[in-house]
Amino acid sequence: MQIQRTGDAALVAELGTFATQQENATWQADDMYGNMTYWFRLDTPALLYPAAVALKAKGARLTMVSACRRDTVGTSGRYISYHFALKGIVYTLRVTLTDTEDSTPSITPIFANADWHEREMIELYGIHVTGQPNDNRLFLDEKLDAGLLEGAVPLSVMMNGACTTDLWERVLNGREDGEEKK
Amino acid sequence: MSNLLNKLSVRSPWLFRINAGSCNGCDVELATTALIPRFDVERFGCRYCGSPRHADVVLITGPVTLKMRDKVLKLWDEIPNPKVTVAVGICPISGGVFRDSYSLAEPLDHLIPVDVNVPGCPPRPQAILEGVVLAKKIWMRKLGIEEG
Amino acid sequence: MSGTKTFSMPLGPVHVALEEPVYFNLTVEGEIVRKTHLTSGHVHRGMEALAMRRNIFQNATLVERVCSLCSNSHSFTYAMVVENALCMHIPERARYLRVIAEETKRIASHLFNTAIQAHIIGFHSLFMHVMEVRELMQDMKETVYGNRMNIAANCVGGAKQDINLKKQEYILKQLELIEPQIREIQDIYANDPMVHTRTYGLGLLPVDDAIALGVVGPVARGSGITDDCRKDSPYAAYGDLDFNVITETGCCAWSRVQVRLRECYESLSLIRQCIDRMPEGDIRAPLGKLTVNSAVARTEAPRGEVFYFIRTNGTDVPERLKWRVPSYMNWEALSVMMKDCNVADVALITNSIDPCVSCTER
Amino acid sequence: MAGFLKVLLRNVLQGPSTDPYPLGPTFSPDSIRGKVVVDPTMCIGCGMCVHVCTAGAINIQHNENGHVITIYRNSCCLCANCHLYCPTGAITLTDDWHSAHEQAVKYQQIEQQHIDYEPCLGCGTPVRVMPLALVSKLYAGKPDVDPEHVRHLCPRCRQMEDAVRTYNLQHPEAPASGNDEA
Repeated sequence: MQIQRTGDAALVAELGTFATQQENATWQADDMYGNMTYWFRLDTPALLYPAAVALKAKGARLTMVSACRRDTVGTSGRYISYHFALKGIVYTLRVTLTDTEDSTPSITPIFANADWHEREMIELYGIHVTGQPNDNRLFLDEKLDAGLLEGAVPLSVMMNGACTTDLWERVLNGREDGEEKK
Repeated sequence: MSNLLNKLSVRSPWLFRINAGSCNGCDVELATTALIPRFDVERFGCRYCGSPRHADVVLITGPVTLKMRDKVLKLWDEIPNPKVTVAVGICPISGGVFRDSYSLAEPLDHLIPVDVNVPGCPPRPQAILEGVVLAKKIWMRKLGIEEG
Repeated sequence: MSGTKTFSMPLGPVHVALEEPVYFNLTVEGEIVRKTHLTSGHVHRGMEALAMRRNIFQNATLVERVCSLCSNSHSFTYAMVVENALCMHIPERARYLRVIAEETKRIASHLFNTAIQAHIIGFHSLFMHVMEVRELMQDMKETVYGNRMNIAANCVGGAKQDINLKKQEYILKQLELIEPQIREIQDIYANDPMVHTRTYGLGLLPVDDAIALGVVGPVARGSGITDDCRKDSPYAAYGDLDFNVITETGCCAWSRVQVRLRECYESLSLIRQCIDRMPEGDIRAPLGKLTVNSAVARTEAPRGEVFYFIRTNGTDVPERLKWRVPSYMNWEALSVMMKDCNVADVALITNSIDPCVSCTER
Repeated sequence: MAGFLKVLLRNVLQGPSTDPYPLGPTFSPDSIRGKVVVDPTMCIGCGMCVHVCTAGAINIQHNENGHVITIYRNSCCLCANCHLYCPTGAITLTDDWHSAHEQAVKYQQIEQQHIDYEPCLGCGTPVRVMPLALVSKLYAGKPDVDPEHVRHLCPRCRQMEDAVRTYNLQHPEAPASGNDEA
């Protein structure tokens, strides 16, 4: 019953030309329903732009961009995954940022819906996106610092523990403190 | 004179709701309770109003995000006294599943005095109705009138 | 009014016509909207950061609280992405159970959006009627799953609870009750002069713009784009079930509501097929091996495609969990739809994309 | 307009659809997830529920004489994860959905069970008496085992007895004082 659904061979080959330098730079995996996903580790962030142009030419749609926190990925470097969908198949381009190449090109000119994703990346992760003109905050309150999830601040400090600090103490003592505030 | 007004107004507390960053669950259930004939909160003389200045009972949903905090306080401040505050859902009561997030302010009762809690995720409309009935009782107590 | 002077008009964040806190800054010229600027973030709860501090079992519940209207789609896609990362195969019966939960939520969600449209138009009796019909679905969720909104149907590896024969009969009975009512509602929304005049041709999103902006779900299908994850990359039991992808070509608010209501018929049929064909057996598979892996998963939620990305590092706390909700893609389309519309139509157009602020802001 | 007039007319004929609650009975299915309760005869204090609870609503405190499990209803999001993953089936959800309460009793909305330990029949160390149902299941195929006796043993004494029984060994002297692992 199960049918294997694979991607566009020409497109996979073309995207493969942008991912050649690292070991295991391209790989593929399917889920239990036979839907294939393709992954490409791009050689340099700058290659994102031509790769996006190739995907656009085939009629792909940008579905999501996910950035990673520097503190959790360790030595492998910080990467950003750009997920595209074409005819039900997901292609993921992975851009690795290094100390010398710490910015990624904006692909908003190619995919209009990249705008929000890129702004979110700037806001929550403090990633430089060259050519992204819109610097309005998307989600974060002005009281919070940009690049919040980047993890420069230790998590325990960043997360305000307002709710938990004394919750269990109160619960276990059955404390009634509703009245005193009125 | 004011006593007479108080006595007359007991039959019709006006409700106002504030979404302080809720996931919609409690909000939708509030809308269901308020607006559809099945649960019909108007049976108790309660009615939803669009302006905080008319309100007597305020229902607050959501875990109070930093961005909503000042807005919630401002709206709450505009409601004339005596008012009754109802926290709907576990989020405003204790932070619920979102507690410890960087983007939340404090639980509601650290910010303003809360009178009634209706826990649940979300509470079913019947439970919200119980909360509203309880809130009405407290409101009458605050006005110095016993339920007759 | 002179009509030449523009001024800016704030709308929200707490506004009667808007269900959720969102803040519009409209540049208007007389009654006509020239530019829309949107400020969001009131519902930003920092959920992705939370998800990276909780384990994979806790996250199934956490993501369900992204939004209560499409709650099931989140736990569904989340469970799928974890299963992909752990290379798990879920039992056959669980695949059908998942579809039943998803389609039940879809009908309730579509009816809610449709009802709110009547509310904004000011057709209150229709609003109340649709909401009362939706109550049948709510009762069904409460009876089968135990909660009216967050039904907690999915867990990593399968379904949380089974649907026994008695519950199956109950579901079929409820569907029997609701189907004629939905047909009636669809007819009213299609032909009632009040609804038609107010919504037909309103909030136009031409096909080219829809493609450029990458809109998903009923917004895309209302503009004639045949795009549905359930067909493109079948998951759960969708590959074995018969259903049609509904499209309309009007590109307007009316078309989008028609897509939603007609989709309800497909959902009804899907639930019936599931109950009919569901095999006996386990409903949960044991957990796979936690390794270092990346995976993606996507499903078709009531509002469109939900996309999840996970990266695991061998522990039961994900290194990265990221999701993108359908409304995230559809918000920007509002600036196209609202171009030169009347101020009075802003709420109606906003509602036509079935916006979900809490989804978008997480 | 005719379409809706038909609906209106029918609704008028049907009469009010209002649920009489709270002045009368209401629709309330058995399967409703209302309140979490703990069965003290089954809870072994393993902490699985704490591990899977998203809202952090469960607290287990161990002391030398037993453990206390507390569930704070004002944090509980009723997801039933604890029920699903509880290895002994000690946690269930009732259909009691009446939850509204005044602020004064906010911290008293708890489910709390004290589970007392009893001395091990072998060595005397305080030990959690195993739930009878669990023991019966574990020793289902062994009619020579007395479940009532086995459930009052500490894990080490139980292992010892199992070994003695399995290999028909001479029963060694039970350790005089407690064991280190327990």
